[in-house]
This record gives sequence, structure tokens and C-alpha cells, in this order.
Amino acid sequence: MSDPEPSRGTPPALSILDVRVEFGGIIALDGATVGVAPDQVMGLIGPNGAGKTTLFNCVSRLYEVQSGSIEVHGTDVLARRPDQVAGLGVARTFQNVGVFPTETVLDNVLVGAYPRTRGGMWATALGLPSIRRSERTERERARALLAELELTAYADEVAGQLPFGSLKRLELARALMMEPRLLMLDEPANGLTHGEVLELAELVRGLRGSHGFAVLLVEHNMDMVASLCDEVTVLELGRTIAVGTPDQVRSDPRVIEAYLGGAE
Amino acid sequence: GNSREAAGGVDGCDPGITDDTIKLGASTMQSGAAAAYKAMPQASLALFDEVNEAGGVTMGDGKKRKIEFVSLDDAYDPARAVKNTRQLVEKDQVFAIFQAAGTSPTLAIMDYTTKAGVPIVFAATGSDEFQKKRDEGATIAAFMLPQVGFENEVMVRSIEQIDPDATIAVLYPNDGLGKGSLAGLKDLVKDTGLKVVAEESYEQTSTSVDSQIVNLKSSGADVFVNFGTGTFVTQALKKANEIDWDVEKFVISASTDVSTVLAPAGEDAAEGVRSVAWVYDVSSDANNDMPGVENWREFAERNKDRVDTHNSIAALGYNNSQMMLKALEEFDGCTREGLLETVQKLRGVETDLGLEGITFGSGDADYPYAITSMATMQFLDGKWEYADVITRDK
Amino acid sequence: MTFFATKQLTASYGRGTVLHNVEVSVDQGDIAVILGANGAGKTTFMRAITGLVKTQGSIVLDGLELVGKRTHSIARHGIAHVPQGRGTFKDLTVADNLRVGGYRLPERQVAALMDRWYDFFPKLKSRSNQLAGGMSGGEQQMLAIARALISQPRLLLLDEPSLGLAPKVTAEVFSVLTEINAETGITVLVVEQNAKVALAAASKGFVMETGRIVRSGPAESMRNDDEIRRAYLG
Amino acid sequence: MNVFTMLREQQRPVRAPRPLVILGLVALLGWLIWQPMVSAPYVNFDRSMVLVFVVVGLGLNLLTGLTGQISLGHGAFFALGAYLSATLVNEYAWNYLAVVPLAAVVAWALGYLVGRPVLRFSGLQLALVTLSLALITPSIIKAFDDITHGQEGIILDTAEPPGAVGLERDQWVYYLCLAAAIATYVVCQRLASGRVGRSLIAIRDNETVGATLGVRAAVIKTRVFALSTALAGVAGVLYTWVVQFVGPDAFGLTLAITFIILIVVGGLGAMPGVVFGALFVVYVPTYTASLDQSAAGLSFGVALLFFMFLLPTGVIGLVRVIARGLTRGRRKGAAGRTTGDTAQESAERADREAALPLDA
Amino acid sequence: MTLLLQQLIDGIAWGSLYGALALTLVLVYRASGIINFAQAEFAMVGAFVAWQFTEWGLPVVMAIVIAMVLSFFGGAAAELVFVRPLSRTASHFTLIIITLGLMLVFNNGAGWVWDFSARGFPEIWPGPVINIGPAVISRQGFAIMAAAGVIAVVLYVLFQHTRIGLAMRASVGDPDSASLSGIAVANLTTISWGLAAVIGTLVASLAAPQLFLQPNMLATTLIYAFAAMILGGLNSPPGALVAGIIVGVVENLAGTYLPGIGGDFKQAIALLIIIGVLIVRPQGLFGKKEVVRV
Ligand SMILES: Nc1ncnc2c1ncn2[C@@H]1O[C@H](COP(=O)(O)OP(=O)(O)OP(=O)(O)O)[C@@H](O)[C@H]1O
Ligand SMILES: Nc1ncnc2c1ncn2[C@@H]1O[C@H](COP(=O)(O)OP(=O)(O)OP(=O)(O)O)[C@@H](O)[C@H]1O
Ligand SMILES: CC(C)C[C@H](N)C(=O)O
Ligand SMILES: [Mg+2]
Ligand SMILES: [Mg+2]
Repeated sequence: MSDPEPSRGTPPALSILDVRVEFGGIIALDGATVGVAPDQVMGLIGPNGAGKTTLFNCVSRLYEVQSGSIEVHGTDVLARRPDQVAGLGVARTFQNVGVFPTETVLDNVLVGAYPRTRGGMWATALGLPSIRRSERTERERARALLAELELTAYADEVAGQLPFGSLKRLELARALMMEPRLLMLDEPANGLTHGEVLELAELVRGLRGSHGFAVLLVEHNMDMVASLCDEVTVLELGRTIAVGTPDQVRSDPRVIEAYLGGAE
Repeated sequence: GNSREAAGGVDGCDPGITDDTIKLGASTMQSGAAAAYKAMPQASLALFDEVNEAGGVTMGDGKKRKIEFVSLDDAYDPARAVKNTRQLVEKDQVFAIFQAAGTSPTLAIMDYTTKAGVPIVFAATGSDEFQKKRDEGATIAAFMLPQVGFENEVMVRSIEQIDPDATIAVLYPNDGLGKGSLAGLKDLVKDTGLKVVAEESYEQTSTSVDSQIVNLKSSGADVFVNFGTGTFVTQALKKANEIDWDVEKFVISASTDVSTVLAPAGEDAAEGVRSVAWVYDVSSDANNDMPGVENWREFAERNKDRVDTHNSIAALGYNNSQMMLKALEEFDGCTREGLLETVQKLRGVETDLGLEGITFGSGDADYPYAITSMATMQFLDGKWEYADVITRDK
Repeated sequence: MTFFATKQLTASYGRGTVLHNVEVSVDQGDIAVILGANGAGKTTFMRAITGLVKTQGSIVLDGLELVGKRTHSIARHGIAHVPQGRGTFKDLTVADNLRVGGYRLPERQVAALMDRWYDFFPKLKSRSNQLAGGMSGGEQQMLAIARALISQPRLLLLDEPSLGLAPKVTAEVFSVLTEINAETGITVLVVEQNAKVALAAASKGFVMETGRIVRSGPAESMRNDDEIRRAYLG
Repeated sequence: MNVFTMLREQQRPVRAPRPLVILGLVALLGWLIWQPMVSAPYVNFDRSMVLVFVVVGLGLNLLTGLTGQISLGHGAFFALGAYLSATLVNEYAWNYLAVVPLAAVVAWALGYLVGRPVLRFSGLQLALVTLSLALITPSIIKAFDDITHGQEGIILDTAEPPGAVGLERDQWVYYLCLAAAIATYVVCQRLASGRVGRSLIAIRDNETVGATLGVRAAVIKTRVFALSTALAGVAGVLYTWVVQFVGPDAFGLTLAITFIILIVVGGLGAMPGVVFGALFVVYVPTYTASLDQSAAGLSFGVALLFFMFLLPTGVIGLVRVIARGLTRGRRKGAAGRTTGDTAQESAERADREAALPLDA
Repeated sequence: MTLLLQQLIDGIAWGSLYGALALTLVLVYRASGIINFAQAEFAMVGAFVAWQFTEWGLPVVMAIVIAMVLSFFGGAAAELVFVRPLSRTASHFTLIIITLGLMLVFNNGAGWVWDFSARGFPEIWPGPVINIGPAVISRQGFAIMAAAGVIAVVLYVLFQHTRIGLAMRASVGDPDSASLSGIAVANLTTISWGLAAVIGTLVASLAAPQLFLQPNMLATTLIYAFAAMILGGLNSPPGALVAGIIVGVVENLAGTYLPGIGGDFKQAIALLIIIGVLIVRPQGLFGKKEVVRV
């Protein structure tokens, strides 16, 4: 059951099989398995320390994987360098925000265009017209995204000064700027009020509709999970302990025991 | 200066000289590692000021001229020396470069000044390189440090007197002067009984030369020739004393300052050290009764604020300046060419601080060093004892 | 009696004022929750209390004026502050992090307190010698809370404690807060987005918008307020 | 908000109407080209030195200012270029112009080789290593004294103007340096802005995050380092044209400090700032020297402290703040936050306007 | 044989000096997370102050003690004025530049006041050299060794076995959280800068009779101190001292027995050590690895 739907012809957006990660004796992932179908929103929940962020970091190739396989749209990620993963259309946000504090909000978003656009040092040094052109179009795109995420007011601020919640949204904007085929969000609702959470969920759903990408969502906010996810994978102690619709999972005794507790 | 071309002087004269002034200039090290040399131009300025107050120097053409001396700092950086010298010639329009200092900077400016026809006179450096330069026609004359080759010659002769077949251990700084000296020394001992058996070098930026001294001692040489300068000499003497390596020790004339070089090593550490000299050591009060030294002391006293009476470098500046004054008294033209010739002709000039029996000036246009005779000396109970004068024979 | 109160409190970063005349007062033994949209100034308010931002106005703790005091001396007057988004010492071990919390207490007492929190957060115990930097987001949040409580504060400031915590843990944290509060009468001021849980535990509530307190009152009255429901509870 | 806080904050370039910019550029260029005709040789040589430092400074600013990689050791590469020029021209009778590309390539290659391992170090380590390199550069030079002639250094007679152009040597050298400086400026300016520039800042701010956005820090850092060393090498060659002498003592700690001052005084990460830095390092010592034997060094030290405290954004920061003040009336919100202007508005504004000449 | 032994002993003696200077660097690094490039210059100025007192007729030991006391305030003041205002916000780069600036100011400042010519410095413990078999060591050199040893141990205990050590590590890691825990971060830093200056003054005053007092006296030892610090692992006092001695010995033996090196090229060894260690074992001999977590 933990296999990514085999029925589809197209390869899954993300398939993580039996991945194992250790940190000097600490087993962070112990055969975790997660599959995300193209344009599916898959939730990833589990107790603190279950290995969710580690899983993200494995896909981003920031952590070394002891064993197991990770494929994005059918390509083996483990054979790539971290910077090549972005090229596969994988965008992510960070749990404790990873923005560039000294760049302006606008530039932060523009960095998101990096993997899509061309123009290395030579081309730039020569000032090829193609570069000027793409720069202009990307700027417009970025400003549009900022508007969509209600960050326009901050556009020319230095990112370091934003409140936590805005930082999370900024990260999201940057991720969307990558025009990803797989979007991995690590607790995007942090620092948002209930109302804002629902807006955010709404927004992601909308964008997915228009751009069409798969989402892997780590979130402790069950409202967000419930309102956004088609399916949810539950992780505990680095193992996949359940997969199912939000409702199935919510009522799964093991999940309640390990994760939700009485509070639902 | 915004006028493109350096304005030529009036009626056939070169720039920098008028009926009542003559303008001299020099770029010297006055900051950074070699900052101590600032004392030299300071002394010159003091002396020239006194002369100017007295109405100026009466030159060969009978005219009294005031001396303007422009002194710039190059921090011993040849690049800045070049820059400064250009400025002196083009902006300040000096008549001649007086008392440039240091081998590298002086070498660096030489081509430019020669092209511009500006003479460099009484520079405080003695590298053998300048002989070559002169042979190539550089406009230089009467440098006021002994030619390194000549000093070595003197040193070798006195070593021979002590022990005709001595083995020699050498410490030298890893720079032009040091290596030149070593090469020169080896050359000189070739056809004598002497033999260089050990050589150690050090970097101006080294912490200490202890290790080198230990190595030199282990060579078992009879004589220690120390081409080092400044604190490295003091360190060497101190260390040699600690590991009691008591052999005949020679230091170069530039390292004979009692108060800053020898005394700090500790009284017995410097005992018996030998060297050569052409001016009295002013850093100790040993020679105060000499009339010339008295003059110096009074001069320094009058200019306390600028001149330290016990500073040997200042004394050199004083000595060089007296040479410059002498040259101006002889000089009766108004062209740079003319000044150069005058200086080249100088011979047998006596100065306040010159050791008795020693005069300055080669009188030989082809030999651009003004020091042609030196006295050997030995450091005995706290003061230099001067021995026989050796004169360059050619 | 009011144990802690701010009057005419304004705070600003290099440019632009962020807080305008904020007036908050809580009694000894209160658990007060501050709700507010993202960017409202909640974190700034917390930072103002512990002297981490430039502030004017007055902050009084148990009759003692805090404005103008340096952060460490404010802390020494019995205020513990769990900053938003961790604030653990990444290159210290978990145990050392807790020891720093007990920096000003006698060794033996610290040891006892550490055991107590190890029991409450077993995860921390099993990792006591791991560098905190290696812990997961939630684990670090637990560590930060434990460290704050070990210092035995009279006033505890929590900036979104539920941040990154699993629902179960969040619930546990709030219940233990009420426990301790009942036990020791510690006063708690908590900024929280998980209003449901927070208001449940709280006795008093404030709502902050764009740097101003726009509503305040007993917690239950807030729980039943439609406007607040829509924005914060749902 | 008060001026001091403005001076502490990174200031974005001030933008002005394009016609004004073009006008300014033309005027500036005219002045630069006309001046040497009416200036004394030594003045032109001083200005040439300024341009030489501009070339080094631009590269360093790209490396340190934008990419956040401190190097105090570029003097070594500067020296490399200088000695290449000296030996090839003197001993092997190379054409002095031909040395430029060679120096660029050699310094680039060496920078690449050195950079690869060294750039893995943290900021402090890197500073420490490169400072140490600066400390021993002179002894390295002396160690190869059969080529470098050790302490004596090498006097070289070079960069004679071709008879056809009918210029004096000082003018000719000045124009060559000017050309080099302008070319370098254009290149570095382009690299500092847009896609590449943003990736550099990304590396400075957070490599890990950068990686997840496709920024390959290891390689880019090394390339920038190599570029900056190449520029240092080229500058070294130009230096020999101006000074006509190379000796080891010119390439020690003092030069390292001089290079740092270049970017600190000008303004970290702001390409135009380098010009101010270069003016500072060329002209200030000549004035201080007359005060005291320590004044020159002291002035550098004080400058570093002063700028880090009162003007961390450098002279350029000051210029921008002032320019803001002037333009504020014309366009509210130009100063600092452009709150409230919508996407299109500012996008259009960007089209209407280009950057000020000295302030791209 | 005598040669080897003598070179070894000299190496250890000079190595202790490098180590002692590295100790001051380590102390500051532990307390404020930055490397103070001006540290050696602080020490040099301290020695000058001591010398000034001897000139005014004080016995050398008393002169040194007074100078040490003064340098505590000097060092502390330097931190208060130049480092603290920026330490929270500023980047590594800023702080590096600031200490470089201080280095220039102190060096040239000393030149301004006392000029650049070298001076003798009285020995605290005059007398004949100490014989060790066929080799010898100067009393001064011995004094430096002893002092360095004691200081290393004291600092080790301070860091490892007192709360102050814990507080320091916390403050460097996260100043805000540290002060939120009631740690007077700033004072801690200031005091450490003061202490480092005190130690520096002592060491410099002990070394001055050998090195001869002048503004550039310690500038040349700086690179060796760096090497010692890196090799020792940045924040371990015993590590710094041991590493310093290793550097000193390697330097001397290489200078003596390696043909390529020779007396003039020794400094290169320091750089090679620095780079080598950073590449092969970045945490040094005694340091411990850090985790990186994203
Ligand atoms: N770099 C590291 N060094 C040591 N241990 C690590 C490291 N990274 C993760 N771990 C451990 O691996 C486990 C999983 O961490 P991870 O961050 O993936 O948890 P998580 O599911 O994201 O938890 P949370 O919901 O709190 O964010 C944790 O126990 C953590 O301590
Ligand atoms: N370091 C800073 N410099 C300048 N302005 C800042 C800084 N930090 C925060 N601000 C501004 O202060 C305002 C309030 O920020 P604050 O972090 O207090 O909001 P918050 O209520 O905590 O938001 P969140 O719920 O997302 O944490 C925001 O407009 C933000 O831009
Ligand atoms: C600083 C960034 C790299 C984010 C960090 N990995 C986190 O998730 O907390
Ligand atoms: Mg996580
Ligand atoms: Mg907040």
C-alpha cells in the first residue's frame, strides 16, 4: 500500500523507497517510503523527530542516504548534486525559514528563477541581450507573485526584517517562482492565524490548479492538512506507519496514539 | 602642477635654481619598518635651516643662495620612491636629488632621473649595483656609504691580520645587500688562506636568528662575519654569548651603533666585536672631546626638537649635508650637469664627524662612492677603539 | 493585583515604529494569551519586554520598572522568554542547553529540575549528549521551553510555543503549563496562533493588530466571540 | 528615520531619468579623456595608479562584497602579474601588451587551483589563511630570486607609446589603464546585478538554501575567486607600466590592507564605490606622510574603524543617501521603502529610468 | 647531536611564545567568536608600557605587573568601544576589518609615541643561561615556557570546569538567548578581552629581552600564533600551547635540516601548517567537529 500508485502510466512526481539515514547512531529514517503522484497533494505528518524534515533534506541531497532510492518524475535523485535537484523541478521551503536576509524581498523571489533561466558568468559579462530580456520578464513575474502573496508592500525591504509569517510566505513565493513540478513545503502554516492558514491553503490549491504541480506538505496544523491534502502519509521513528485520506488517517488509532493525542 | 611640460629654468639654467635659492629633494623611508631613517632628512633640514638663517650658502659663483630641501616619504617602497621622485622633478622642480636612501628605492628611481638629467648626489647607500649603473652612464655621484665591495675588502684584510687561514661563518640578510656582501666576501677570500665554511640567511620578517647562530657555531668556524642589521645583530650577539661561542666577530659598519645595537645585547656580549667606520660613533659619549664631535653635539643641542644627539643615523644626515654644502660652495654653474661634475670632482673633503685621517670624495667620475678610506675598529669595554685607516687602492 | 503591566509602550526597529502605546496587564498567576495576525507585532512586544528592541513607555514587573534595563538583568528579575522559532544553543549539547537555563541556580537544584523535564520530554533525555543543533525543529522547541522553565521564572514569555510541535505535544505542553501554574502560581504570557488550545488554557486574552491592542478580556468571552472565532479559531 | 540608520543600511542604487544618465556618462568620459592632455606626467601616473587599483578593487568587491569570501591575499596575485610583466618584457623581450592576457590566464588558473580547496573554509579561516599568505608573499618572491632578483627587484622600461599616436608615455599608460578599468567595470557591474549577482549574494547569505535553488556554490565561488585573482594579475601588469619597477617589499601586508581599504572605503558590494576607495589609497598617504612617520599607517587603520562604524556602506552609501535626499521631493518613497507602489508602477519606473553613471 | 638538542630546545622556547600568543587569541575567540588580529599588537603595546615604567625607575617586575593591570582596562576598553557596539549585528567580515584596523592603529600608534627603533628590555630574572646537557636555554626563554604552561592550565580549568566556560560557549553561539538566560554576555566578552590583553602583556614583556622592543616586535610572530591556534583547534588552550611548541620545533628543525627552507623561508612553514590542518583536520588536534543541520 505504501507504493506510489502503480496504476498511472506517467512516473510518480516523487517516490521515496525504503530510505535509511543515520547520524552517528541516531536513526533518523528507517526505511521510510513515500509516494506522490503527479499533481497530487500528499500530506506528511508524524511526531516531532519522526524524520519529515530529514526526508526533505534527503530529496534536496543535503543529507546522505545510507540506503533506499529516491526518484523524482522517474529520475534518480541520489545520482544528482544538491544544485541539480532544483533542475528537476523540485522546490522546497524550510521549516525554520531559509531566506537570504540581506537581499531584498524581490531579489529573494527572483533567485527562484535561477534554475529555470540561462546566463552564466560569461554570457552575463558579455551582456547578451537575451539576458536583459529574460531579466525583465522575470521581474514582472516576481512582482506578480509578490502581489499574489500580499508581499508587495515589502518588495524592496531587506528580507531579514520580515515577521515570521511573512518569511514563510516569501519562501513560498520563491518556491513558486521556480515553477516547480514538485513543491515540498515544511510547515508553511507556522506563524499564521487560523484565518491566514485557510487563505494559504486556498492559494496553494488555486496555484496547483493553474500551474499543475505535485505537493508534499509537512504540517502539524491539521486544519491545513485536512483542507489541502488528497492523501496523507504518516511517519513515526523514521518509518511509514500509515497512508490514506486525511479522514482515514485522523481516525487511525496508531496515528492518534503517536501523533494527534486526545486533542482533536 | 597643471601646466603640461615642466617649465624650463631661466636663461640656460636648469629648473630649481634661481639667484637666491636652490631646490633639493629626496624621497626616503620615513615610515614603516625602516622608519628610523627619518632622522637623516631631519638632520639635513635642521642644518640647512641654520645655513639659511645665516643668509644661505655662498656658492662658487659668489651668489648667496638659500637651500630648499623637499623631503618625501616612501616607506622604503620603491614604487612610492619612483612616484615621489617624479613629483619632486615635475611638480616641485628640484635641481637635484640629495641623499636618496636605501638600495632598492635608489635603484628604482635611477633610470628616471638619468633620463630627466637630474643628478642623484650623496645618496645613503653603497650597493655594488651603482658601479654598474654608473658605468651605464647614470647621473649619480659621491654616495655616502662605502661600496660594499670595498668594506668587505677592508674586513677581509683585518681578518687576515688576525689569522691568515681562518675559517669563516657568515650570517646575512636575504636581500640584495646581504647576498651581495656574501658573494663579494667569497670572491675576496678565493686567493687567500681564508675560507667560508658556513652561511645562514634570515628574512627581515623573521622572529629571531637564534637557530641560525646555533647552526653557525656548530660549524666550528674561527671567525663570525655578521652582515646583519639592527636587532638581528643584537640578537645574534646575545645568542652567541648565551651558547658561549667566543670567536672573532665582525659586524658591518651599518650595525655599529652602540646605544641601539651593541649595548642592548648585554655588556659582555658585544665585547671584542670588530667593524669598520668612517665617522665617529655619536651614540656613545666616548669621542665627545673631538672638536668635530663637539660641533655636532652643539648643533644637535640647538635643534633638540628635531635631532637626537646620540642617533647615528641623524649624524649621517649631518655628515651628508656638510658634503652637500661643500659641493655647493664649489659649484659655480647653474646646470644639473655642472653640479654633477662638481660633486664628482670632490676629493679630500673633511667633515665634523669624519674620523681623523679620513676624508671624503673619490675625485673620480667613474667611482660613484665618496668613501675611499675607512678605519678598522674594535668594541672594547663599552666603546669603539679605532685602529689603522685602510685606504682603497686602485 | 496586577503583577505585570505595560503602559504607553512603543517599540521601534531602526526605522518605523512597530508598537503603539500597547497596554497589557496581567495578574499574578494569570495565563494570558496574545492573538494577532502575522506581522501584528506580537514578537516585537515580547522582545520589548526583555529589552531586545528599542522601547519607550513603561513595563512594570511586580512594582519594578524594566524599561531601560539590560536583557540579562531583566532575566535575572525572574522573566524567562522562549523566542519565536527555537533559540536553542545549536553547538551545545542538550544537557548543556538545560544547564544554561539553570545558570543562576545551585548545581544540585539544576540536576533535579533537569530530571523532571527529561521525564516530561523523554526525547530530550535520550539525546542529552547530542548537540542541540542536530535536533528536529519540534525537539528544539521542546528544549527551548524546558530550558526556560528550568530557570524557575516568575513570569514566562512564550512566543508561539506550538510552533513546530506535534498536536499531541502542543496539548501536553499547555496542560503542563496549567499544572505548573496551579502548583507555583507562575504567571504566563503566551503568543499563540493555535488559539483553540491556548484560549482553553488561558484565563485572559488580548488581540493585537498592527501594533495595537484592539481587544482584551477574559479568555472564555473571547472563545465565544464570533469575530475571533472566524479569524483565530474556526 | 534618521540619517545614521540610513547610512548603516544597504542603500539601493539611486535611479535617475535615462537622458540624465547618458549625459552624465558622456560628460564623465569626456573629462577622463581630456584631462591627461593638460596634466603633468606625475599627475597622470597617480591617476593611472588609481585606475590600477580600481581594476583590483572591482574584482575583490565581487568576491568579498557580494560573495562574502574574504581575501587578504590578493597581493600575491597582483605580484604574480607584476613579475610576469617584468621578467617577460625584460628578459624575454615580450610585447608588454601581450603580457596582459597571459597574466590574466595564469592568475586565473592559479586562483582556480588555490580557490578550490581554500574556499571551503569559513570566513574567519579564510581571512586567517589569506592574511598569512600576504605576510609571506615577499619571502616567497625572494625565494625565487633567480627569476625575481630578490630584494633588488627589477627595473623595467616599458609601455612606450607607439610613435603613431603621438602621446607621451604617461598619457599612453593612463589611457591603457583607463580602458582596462572601464572594461573591468562594465563586466563586474553586470556580474554584480541580475541572475549571477543574486546567486552570489545567495551564496554569501546561505549556501545550503542556495543549493536547493540550483546555485552551485563550490563552483561559482571558485570562479569568482579566479576572476578576482585574474583581475589582480592584470592590475599587477598595469602597475609595472606605471611604476616601471617591481620589488618584493611592495607586496606585503601593507598592500593587503590597501586592497581591503579599497572596498571598505568605497562600500562593500557596491561597484562604483571602488573608485572612491582607489582615490583614497593613492592620495591619502601622500598627505599623511608629512605629519609623522606613523601617520600613513595610522590613517589606514583609522579609516577602517571609521568606515566600519559610521559608514559601513562606504562613501557610496553616503552618496546614495544624499542623492535620495535630493530626489525625495521629486518622488516620494524613493527613500528606503517603496511601500504602496504596485508591481506595475515600479516595473514601469524601472523601464523609464536607468542608474546614475557612478551609481549603477 | 648537540646541534639537534639545542635546536629542539630553542624550538620549544620559541614555540612556547607562539603558543602563549595563541592562548590569548583562543581566549578572545572562545568569548566572542572572533579572531582578534590586533592581539599581538595589544601585547606589544603592553610591553612598551611596562618598559616606560622601568624607564621611570620602577623595578622591572613591578613595572610589568602595573602594565598588566593597565592592559586589562586597555583590552576591555577596546572591546567596549570598538567591538561591542557592532558585535550583535555585524558580520564576521566587519569584525575582522575592525581588528585589522586596531592592529594598524596600535602598531603605528606605538611608533608615533615610542618611534620605531629597537630598545633593550630588562630581564625579570637575570643571570647565566641554564644548561641542559650540552645545550642551553636562557632564563628568559624558560620563564616564557613556565608562564605559558600555567596560563594554559588555568584557562583550561576556566573553560572546562566552571560555569563561566559554559556561559562563554552559550554567548558565542547565540548572544540573545544567552542574555535571556541571565548571562551578562557583554561583560563576559569584555572581561575576556581584558584578560587576553593582560596575558599578552606578560608574554610580550617576557619575550621583549630576546626580541627587543619595537612596534613590529610581535608582528612577525603573529603568523606562527595563527598556525598554533588552528593546529590546536581554535578553542582549546592546551591545544594552542602544544601546537605552538610543535610549530616552533618544526620551524627550527626544518630551517636547520631541510635544504629548501633555510633560515629565510621558515614563515612559509607556518602557512603550510595552517592550510594543511584546515584541509586535513579542520577541527585541529584538540577541537571537536560541529554538526551542520539545515
Ligand atoms: N544533522 C543531524 N544530526 C543529528 N541528528 C539529526 C540531524 N538531523 C536530524 N537528526 C535527527 O533525526 C531525527 C529526525 O529529525 P527531523 O528534523 O527529520 O524530524 P521532523 O520529523 O522534521 O520533526 P519536526 O516535526 O519536529 O520537525 C530527529 O531525532 C533528529 O534529532
Ligand atoms: N529586525 C527588524 N527590523 C525592522 N523591522 C522589523 C524587524 N523585525 C520585525 N519588524 C517589523 O515589525 C513588524 C511586526 O513584526 P513581528 O515579528 O513583531 O510580528 P508578529 O506579530 O510576531 O508576526 P508573526 O506572527 O508572523 O510572528 C513587522 O511589520 C516587521 O516588518
Ligand atoms: C536556515 C535554513 C537552512 C533552514 C533550516 N534548514 C531549517 O529548516 O531550520
Ligand atoms: Mg521538521
Ligand atoms: Mg512573531
